Amino acid sequence: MDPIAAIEAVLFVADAPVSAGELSQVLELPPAEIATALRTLGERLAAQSSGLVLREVAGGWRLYTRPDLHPYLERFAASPTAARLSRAALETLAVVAYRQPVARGQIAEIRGVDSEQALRTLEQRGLVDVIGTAPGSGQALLYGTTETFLEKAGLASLADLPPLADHVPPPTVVEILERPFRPEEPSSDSRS
Amino acid sequence: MDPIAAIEAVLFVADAPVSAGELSQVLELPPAEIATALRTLGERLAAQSSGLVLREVAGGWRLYTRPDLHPYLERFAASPTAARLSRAALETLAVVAYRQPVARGQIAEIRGVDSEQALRTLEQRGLVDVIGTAPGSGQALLYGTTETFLEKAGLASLADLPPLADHVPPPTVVEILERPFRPEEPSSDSRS
Amino acid sequence: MTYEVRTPVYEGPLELLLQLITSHRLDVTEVSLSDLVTEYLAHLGQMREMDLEVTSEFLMIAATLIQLKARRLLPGDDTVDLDEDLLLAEERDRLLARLLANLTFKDVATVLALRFEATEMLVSRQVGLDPEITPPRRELRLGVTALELARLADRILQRSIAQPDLDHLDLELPSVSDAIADLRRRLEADIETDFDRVTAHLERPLELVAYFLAMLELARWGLVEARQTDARSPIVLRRTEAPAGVLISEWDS
Repeated sequence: MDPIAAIEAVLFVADAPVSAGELSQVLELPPAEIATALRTLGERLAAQSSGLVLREVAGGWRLYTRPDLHPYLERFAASPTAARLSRAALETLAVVAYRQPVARGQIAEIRGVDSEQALRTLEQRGLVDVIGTAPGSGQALLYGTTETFLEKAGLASLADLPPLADHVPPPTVVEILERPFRPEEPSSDSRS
Repeated sequence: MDPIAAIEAVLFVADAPVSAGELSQVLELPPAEIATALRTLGERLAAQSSGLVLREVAGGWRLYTRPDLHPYLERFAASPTAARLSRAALETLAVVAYRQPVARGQIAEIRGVDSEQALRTLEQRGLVDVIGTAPGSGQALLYGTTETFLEKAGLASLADLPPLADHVPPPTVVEILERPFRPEEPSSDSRS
Repeated sequence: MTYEVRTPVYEGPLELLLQLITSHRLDVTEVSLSDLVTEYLAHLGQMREMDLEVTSEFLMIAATLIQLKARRLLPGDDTVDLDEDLLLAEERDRLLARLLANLTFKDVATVLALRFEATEMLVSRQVGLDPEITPPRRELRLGVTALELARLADRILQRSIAQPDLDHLDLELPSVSDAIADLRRRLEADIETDFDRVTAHLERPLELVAYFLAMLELARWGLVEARQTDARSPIVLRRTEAPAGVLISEWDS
């Protein structure tokens, strides 16, 4: 195993600084070797004038883009790929817009897939925000859309959101769900 | 400005493949220079056994961690482990990929079984999407594959799908399939 | 490339037909149409017994097979209605074409599966811009109109309703994942505490159950030591050194 490449890969996917101790555990290498590999990685990135730099920040090590390249990154942030919302983000936004206030778990349930990353993107872009916490023990965060969302969607208020079709389960489903709870009466009671 | 470093930095922060054309606009460099820089970046990463690799997928370029380092990422907290697709979902995905835009009914016709559940799974995973409706009264939804599909399948574009002709059963298999249906007596006329 | 059809469960009528034809081939017996028809009908009967939904497609394929068989039993061509004969030939060709298409897509699906497996090992970065870079917010584009967003919401909600859930019953089940997170937070503050203390704020019995499950889960992970001297005494919880790596709970949805 090449510890330098492995560290680079781990820091690449990490969304926060990673401590040397954690690297040592993940790579199953003694701290001294991790320290050497970190130093070599930092030197190597600098030597070949990579676009990335390795920095030690509070709590650990992290890869950053080189500061002198930031103007390009700001331009990139405004370009189509970076500015475009992914399908997952749009779906999540649609659910938040119509079901707010809504907890992360509920969004995942409606979409059928985990929506954490999509929510984070929307939060970063200022389209959704935490607007409260659910009552009860869980204290789940509740999300809603922001003023920025209204502005970007060209809406004066949430009341202007186009109405949805009425989503009620078909009668057969309702009937099945109700069955166990229905008193067993011989007479044909015709509820619902 | 060092175009290679700038490209590396842009691809580092991008959360989707970035096309060469977009890189050309962001860095304000002619496409030819971008192409050279991309090639050099890919070679450089490989040469110094970096933990990252550069790949062309879904009409753009993206950095990934090296496949052999995956075990370390799995041990690292932020590792996303993808759930495998069922055989039914994979077959449905294949039909959508090669027959798009395609309606649910057409998929069922080829697979010989209703494919609603499989389609829903693929939609939730962001691999297929509704890309239109069929003309006519039925207004059947037409499905197609997404950019995510191209990326997950490691394809630069739909044109890179393996040719379907390569997967048509060989003559021996066709013969086996035909045999039961062939007229048994040579005397009876052989229309077909 | 493999063309073996192995499923013992009949996912569909085409699947069954394929299976019958290819399994006969494996027996190195010549497959005759009448054998095929007999077996197809037998399976059809069996499936009805198993109370599976017998679709019209099963019946259509069976009908085609029977027609083909009947056609062969007839003595000569002159007694046969030519139009009907032609229709039957078309039907047979259509069936064969479908079988071939089915096999083709089955085969290419395995290639896709391999490709997916290969890219699974490649991990991309999802973190986004460095913290110190602030994209100009005015550049933000939604990419969809409010109407398109409504259509999207419509489709997602329809999709979720297609699978019946118990949401509208309003059971408000407490989340074990949340309870785990809360317990860990509390144990971060106090290295030792007891179960009664950490659940003092709960009101509903169901919430208490969630916390109890959470405690068991944490103990299973080795994050917490739970001890009780006898059935009536308080359950003492003690935080232990956290092992490294990701913890995946079966309670995470």
